[in-house]
Amino acid sequence: MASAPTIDPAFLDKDGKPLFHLEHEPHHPEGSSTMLGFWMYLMSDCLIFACLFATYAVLGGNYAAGPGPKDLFDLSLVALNTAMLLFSSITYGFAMLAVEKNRIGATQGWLAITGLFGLAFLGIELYEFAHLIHEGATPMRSGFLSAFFALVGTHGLHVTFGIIWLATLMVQVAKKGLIPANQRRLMCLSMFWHFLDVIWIGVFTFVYLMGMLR
Amino acid sequence: MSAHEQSNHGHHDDGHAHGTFGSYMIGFGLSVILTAIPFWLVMTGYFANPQTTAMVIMAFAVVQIVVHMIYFLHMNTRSEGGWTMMALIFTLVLVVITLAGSMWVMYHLNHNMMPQMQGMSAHDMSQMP
Amino acid sequence: MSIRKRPAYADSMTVRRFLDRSAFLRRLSPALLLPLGGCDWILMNPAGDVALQQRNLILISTALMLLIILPVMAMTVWFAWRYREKAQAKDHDPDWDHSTTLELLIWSAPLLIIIALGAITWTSTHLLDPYRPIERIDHERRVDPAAKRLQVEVVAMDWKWLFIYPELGIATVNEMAAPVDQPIEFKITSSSIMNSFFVPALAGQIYAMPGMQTVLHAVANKPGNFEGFSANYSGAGFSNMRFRFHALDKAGFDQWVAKVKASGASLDRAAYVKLEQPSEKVPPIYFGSVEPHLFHAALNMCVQPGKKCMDAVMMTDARGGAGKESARDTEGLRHDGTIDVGGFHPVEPGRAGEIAQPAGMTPAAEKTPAEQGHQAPHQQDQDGHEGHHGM
Amino acid sequence: MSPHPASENSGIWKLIFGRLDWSAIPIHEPILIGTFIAVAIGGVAVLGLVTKYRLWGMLWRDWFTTVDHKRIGIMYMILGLIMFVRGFADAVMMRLQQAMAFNGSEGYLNAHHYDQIFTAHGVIMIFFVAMPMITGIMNYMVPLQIGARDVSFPFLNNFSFWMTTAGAVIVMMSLFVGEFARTGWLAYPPLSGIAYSPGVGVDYYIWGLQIAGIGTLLSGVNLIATIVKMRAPGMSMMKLPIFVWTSLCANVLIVAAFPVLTAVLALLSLDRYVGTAFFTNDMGGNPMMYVNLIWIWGHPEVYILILPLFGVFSEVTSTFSNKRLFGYSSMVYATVVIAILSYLVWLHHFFTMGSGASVNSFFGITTMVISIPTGAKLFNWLFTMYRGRIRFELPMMWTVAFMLTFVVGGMTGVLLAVPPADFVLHNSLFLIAHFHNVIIGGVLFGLFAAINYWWPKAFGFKLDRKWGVYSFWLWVVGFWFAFMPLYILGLMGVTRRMRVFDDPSLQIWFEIAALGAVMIAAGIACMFIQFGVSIKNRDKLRDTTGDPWNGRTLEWATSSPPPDYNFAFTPVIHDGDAWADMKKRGYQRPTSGFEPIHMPSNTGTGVIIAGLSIAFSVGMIWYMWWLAGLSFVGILAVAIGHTFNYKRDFHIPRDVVERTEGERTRQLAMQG
Repeated sequence: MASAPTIDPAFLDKDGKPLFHLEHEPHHPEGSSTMLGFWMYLMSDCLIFACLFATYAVLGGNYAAGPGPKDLFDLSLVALNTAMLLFSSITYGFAMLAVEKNRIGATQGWLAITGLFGLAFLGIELYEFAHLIHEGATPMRSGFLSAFFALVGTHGLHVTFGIIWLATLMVQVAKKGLIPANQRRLMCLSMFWHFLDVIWIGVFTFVYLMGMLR
Repeated sequence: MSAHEQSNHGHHDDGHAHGTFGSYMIGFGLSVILTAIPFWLVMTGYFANPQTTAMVIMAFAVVQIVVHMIYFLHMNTRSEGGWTMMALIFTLVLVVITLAGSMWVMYHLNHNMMPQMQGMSAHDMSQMP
Repeated sequence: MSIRKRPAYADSMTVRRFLDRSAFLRRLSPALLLPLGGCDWILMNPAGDVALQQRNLILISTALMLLIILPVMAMTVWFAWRYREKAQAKDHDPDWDHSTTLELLIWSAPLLIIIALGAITWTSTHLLDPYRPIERIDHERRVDPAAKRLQVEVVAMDWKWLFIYPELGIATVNEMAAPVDQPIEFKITSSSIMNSFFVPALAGQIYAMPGMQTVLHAVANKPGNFEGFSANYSGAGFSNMRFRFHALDKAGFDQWVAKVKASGASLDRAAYVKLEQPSEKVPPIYFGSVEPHLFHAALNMCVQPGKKCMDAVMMTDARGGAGKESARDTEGLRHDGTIDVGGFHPVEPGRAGEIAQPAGMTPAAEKTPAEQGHQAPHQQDQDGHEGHHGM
Repeated sequence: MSPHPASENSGIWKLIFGRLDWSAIPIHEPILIGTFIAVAIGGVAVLGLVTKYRLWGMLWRDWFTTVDHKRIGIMYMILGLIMFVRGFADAVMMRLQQAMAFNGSEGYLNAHHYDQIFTAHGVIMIFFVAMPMITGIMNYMVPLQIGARDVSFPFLNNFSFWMTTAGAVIVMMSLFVGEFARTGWLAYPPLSGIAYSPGVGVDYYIWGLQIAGIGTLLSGVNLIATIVKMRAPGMSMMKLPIFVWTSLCANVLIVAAFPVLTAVLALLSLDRYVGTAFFTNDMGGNPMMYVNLIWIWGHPEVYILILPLFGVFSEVTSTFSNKRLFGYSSMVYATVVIAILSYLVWLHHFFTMGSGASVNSFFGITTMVISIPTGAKLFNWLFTMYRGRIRFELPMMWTVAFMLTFVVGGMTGVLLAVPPADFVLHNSLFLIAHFHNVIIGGVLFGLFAAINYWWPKAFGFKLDRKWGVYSFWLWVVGFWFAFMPLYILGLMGVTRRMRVFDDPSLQIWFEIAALGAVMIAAGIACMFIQFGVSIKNRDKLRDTTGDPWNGRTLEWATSSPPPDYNFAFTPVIHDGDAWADMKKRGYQRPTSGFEPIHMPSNTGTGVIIAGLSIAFSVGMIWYMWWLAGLSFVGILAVAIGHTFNYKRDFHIPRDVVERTEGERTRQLAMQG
C-alpha cells in the first residue's frame, strides 16, 4: 500500500507514462445526466406518495362516525378510470416508438391521443370527487376522507401537470421537430407518465379494492 | 467504470433501453390481465374470505408494478451504469421502511392509547411484535 | 423487524441486580453531588424507585461508554502532541493507511460496548415500561400482589393539571399527593394540546394527549414535596404549568384526603368545562367530590353535553362506519375550535383564538355549561394569548 | 396582533389584503422597531453603495444570474452567515431571558415573543444556516474535487439557491410583518393546527420551509447526478475523495428525506387551509401521525447535516497530518452504513409518547448501532494523525476541537437512546445540551474548519491566523461554558422551552450559560474581524500556488480562485489522493494546446421564479388569494417559458483560455 497504485492501461500515453489530463475536450453531450437526474426526482416523488399511502394506511379506518369506503366507492367507475390510464400508457409507448423512427406526425398524433386519455381520466376522477362532495363526503368529513382525497388528489394533480407538460412538448415538437433536446424531454415525460401509472396501481389496489374489503 | 462511460458518451442517452412495439404490447396485455383479475375478484366477491382476496390482489399489484417497470419504464440493471436500478432498490427499501415502520409504530401507539382499545392490558400488548 | 419479546422476566433479574449494584451506586451518588454544594440534582437523587432505577441506568450506561470515550479523548490529545510537526516524530510514514488488525479493533471495540448496552437496553426497557405494573417497592421489598394500587387520573389542561382520585371521589388542581411505598397507577390524558406528565423525583415522563390515554406506574419511597410539570411545550402558559407532588406517610395522606374532602366544591361536568378554559399560574384547587366517570368523558372528549364520545365513535368506525347518510351528520363530533379564515375554510366560524368548542355546536337547551365556560377564556384571550404582553 | 383582524376589515380591504392590517406591523415593540431601523439603515446603506459604485449590472450578470457552481457556493455561504447572525441573536435573547426570569421576575420577554424566538432559532439554525452553508461547500468543492467543469444541471443549481433564499426571506419577513410560529421548531399539532394557532405564524413557517425545501431537494438531485456522471476519467467510486463520498451520501439522504417533509407540511397546511382532519384531535385525525412522519424526515436530516462535515474532517486531518487517510474503505462503508441506518431510528425522538417496550427497544438499539460506524470513523481520524506530521493550522485546530467535543455529544446521544434513561431526559435541557454538543461540536466546527481550509481556494488568499485563533478559543471555551450548565440543569430536571423559573438555585447555571453565550458572541465577532482583516491584508496573505496547504485532492491542482472552467484540460486520475499522486509523479502543468471550452450560460429565470414564490407565499400566508393565484400562474408561465429557450450554453474561446492559463504560468514562474 505504500507503493503507488497501479494504473489502468487506458490512461497511459504512448510511452507508457501515466496521463494526467485528456488532450482533447471530451464530448460531453448536452443533458447526459438528465435521465438519471429525472429518475432521482421520480424516486423522491415516490417517497411523497409513500407518505400519503402511509397516512391513508393509518387514518383510513377513522370514519368519525361517517361513511366508509363501501358506502362511497363505485368500482366500475374506478375500473373505467384505470382503463383510461392504461390506454394512455400504451399510446404514450407508441408515441415513443414514433419518436425513434423520427416520425413527427405520428408522434404528435399519439401524444394527442395520450393527452385525451389523460383528460378523460381526470374528468372521471373529478366527477367522482364532485359526486362524493355533493353527498357530504368532503375531505373535511373524516380522517379517512382527508387521507383519501389527499392521496388520490395528489395523483390527479400529477396527471394534470403531466398533461400541461405534454401540451407544452407538443408545441415544442411542432416548432423544433424531434431534435435531441426534445427527444430527451419526451423521454422524461414518458418516465413521468409511466411512473404515474405505477402509482395508480397502488392506488386502485390499496385504496379502492382493499377499501371494498374492509 | 468511468472509462467505459467515456467511450459511451457519443450515444445520446448512454445505455438507456428502448421498447419495441412487441414489448409494449406484451406489457399492455399483461397489465390488462393483471388489472382485470383483481377487479373481478373484488367485484364478484370470488373468495369468501376478504383476507385471501386482499393477499391475492396485493400479489397482483406487485406483479403488475414489476411488469410496468420492465415493459414501460424499461428498467434493467444496465441503464445508466446500474445507477437507476440502485436508486430504485434504495427507494423501495425506504418506501417499505416508511410504510411498514409508520404502520408498526402507529399501530402500537394507537393500541396503547386509543380509548376503545383499553380492553387489553399492558401485558398482552408486550406480546405483540 | 421480527424482534420478538423474549420472556423479559428471564433475564430481568440479572439486569435488575445489575441496576442494583446499589451499594456501589448509593455510595457514588453523594460523591457526585459533593462539588455542587447543596444543589439538587433531582435526577441523580430521586425519591421514587422507578426514577432510581432510571438513574442507575444512566450511570451504568455512562460508565460503559466512558470505557471507550476516555481512551479516545486521551489518544486524541496524545497523538496531537506526539505527532505535531515540531516534534519531528521518527516513525512518520506518509503512506501508512491500513492495518487489518487495527481496523478489526476499531470496529469491534464499539461493537462490544453496544452489544452490552443493547442487552441492558432491551431488558431495562421492558422492565421499566411505564405501562407495566411495578413489581417492587424498592430494591429490597416486592409489591404485595394483594395490595391495591392508588388510582390517579390526570388531565393536562391549558395550562394546569387536574388530578382525579376515582376511588376516593376527590379531585385537585395543580397539587397531588400519594402515600409513600404504595404503587400508583396514573392514567393520563389531555384536554387540548400535547403535554408531557413529569415528576422527576418519582418516575420518567409520559405524554399526555387529547383523546388518548397513557399509563404510568410509579412508587414514591421518601416523603417530601416535589415538583411536577409538563415537559412538552404546549403554548403560552407552558412555563407555569407546574404542580406540587406530595409524598406523605399513611397518616399524612389520610389527612390530606380529608382536607380535600372538606372542600365543598364539586367537580361536575359544568365545572370541568369551565376549568378546562385556558388559564395560567392557577393556585391549587380542591374538589371534595367528583362526578363519576368524568375522566372517561374527558378522555373521550365528550364532557360537554351533546358531544359524541370518542370510544362510541370508534366502535361505529370499527363496524365500517355509519353509512352513506351519516356523511352530513357531524353533530357533536367537533372538539377543536375552528375559525373563519376568510373564505377557504368551510367549517362553521367560531371565535378566533378560541380554545374551546364553538358555541354553535352546543344544543341550545344545554347551553348553560358552555356559556359558563366561555367566561373564562374571554379573559384568557386577553391574558394568555395576546393581551398584557407589553415589553 | 389582533386575534381576528378579518372581522375588522371591510370588504374591499379584505379582498385585497386578506387578513393583513395595520395591527400586523409591530409599531409598539421597541426591540423589533430597533431591529427594523438597524436593518433598514444597513439595507439602505448597502443599496446606496451598490448604486453609487454602479454595481447593479455586475451583481445581476455575474452573481444573481450565474450558473457557476463556485459563485453559487459563495452565495450560499453568504446567506448562511447572514442568517447565522439572526439565529444567534435569537439564542442570546433566550439565554438572557432565562438568566433573568427568576424570583417572580418575568424577564424581559413575554410568552408571545419568547415562544417565537425559540421556534425561529431552531428553524433558522437548521434550515437557513446549517443547510445553506453545507450546500454551499458541497457546491463549491464537489465539482472541483471530481475534476468537473460544473454541476450536472447548472440552471437548476441557480434555481435551488434562489428558492432557499426565498424561504429565508419569508421567514425573515415574519419578524416585521405579523408573527412567526409559536410552536417549537417542528410545529407539532394540535398546537400548530388552526384551532390552537390561528395566526399567521405557522403559515410563515410552512411556506418558508416548503419553498426552501424545493431548493434543497433539487440541489440534492443535482449533486448526486454530478457525482455519478461527471467524475474525471479514472476516478472510480473507490477513488472518490472522501468528502465527495460523504456529500454523495448526504445528498442521497436529502433526496430521500425531504419529500417526507414536503408531504407532511402539505398535509398540515391542508388541515389549516381547508379544514381536513389529518392531525386534528377530532374528526378522525391523529396528531401522532405528524410526529411520526416528521421524524422520518427529521432524523436523516441530522445526518444530512453531519455527514459532509465528517468528510471535511477527513480531508483536513489527512492534509495537515501529511498522510494518507487511514482506512479509506472502512470510512466509506461507515458513511454508507450511517446513511442507511439513519432511516431506522426515527422513533427515538418520541420514546415517551407511549409506544410499547418492544418498539422502543428496537429503535433504541438501532440508534446505538449507528454509534459503531461513527466510532470507527473517529478511530480512523485518530490513526490518520498517528505517525503523521501534524501542522496545527486553523482547520486542524477545529478538527481536534471537534474530536474532543463530539465524543461527549456522541456519548450523551447514546445515553438518550436508552429508552428508560430517555424517559427522564427527554425534552430536558440535557437533550438541548446534547444536540448542541453534536451540532456545534460537529457541524459548526466542521464548517469553520472548512471555511479556513478552503477560503484560500475560493479567494486566493489565506485567512488571518491571529484573529482565527482568538475566534477558535472563544468559541471552544464559550461552548463548554454555554452548554455544560445545560447538561447539569437537565439532570436537575429542568425542561426545555421554559420562560420563567421558580427555583432560585437554578439561576447561577443559567448565568454561567449566558456567560458562555457572550463568549461565543465574541468568537463570532472575531470571526468576522478575521474576514475583514484578511480581506484588508489580502496581498500579504496571497497564495499564488493554488496549493497553500500541500493538499491532496484535485481542487488544489488548479489556480486559486479557479477559472470559470475549473480545469483547462479534463484531468485524468490514478489515485484517491489525486493531486498528491500527481505531485509525487512529477506532474507537469500543460502550457499549450488549449481548446475552446463548452460552458452553460447564465439565466435570470431562477431569481424570477423565486421572487414569484415569495409573492405566492405572501398571498397564501395573508389570504390574499388573488396574489397567490396570480403568482402561481406566473410561476407556471415563467417555468414553461424557460423550456422554450434551447440556447443555454456557449464556448469560452481558445484565446481566453490561453490568456488565463498564460497568466497563471507567469504567476507560478514568478514565485519560482
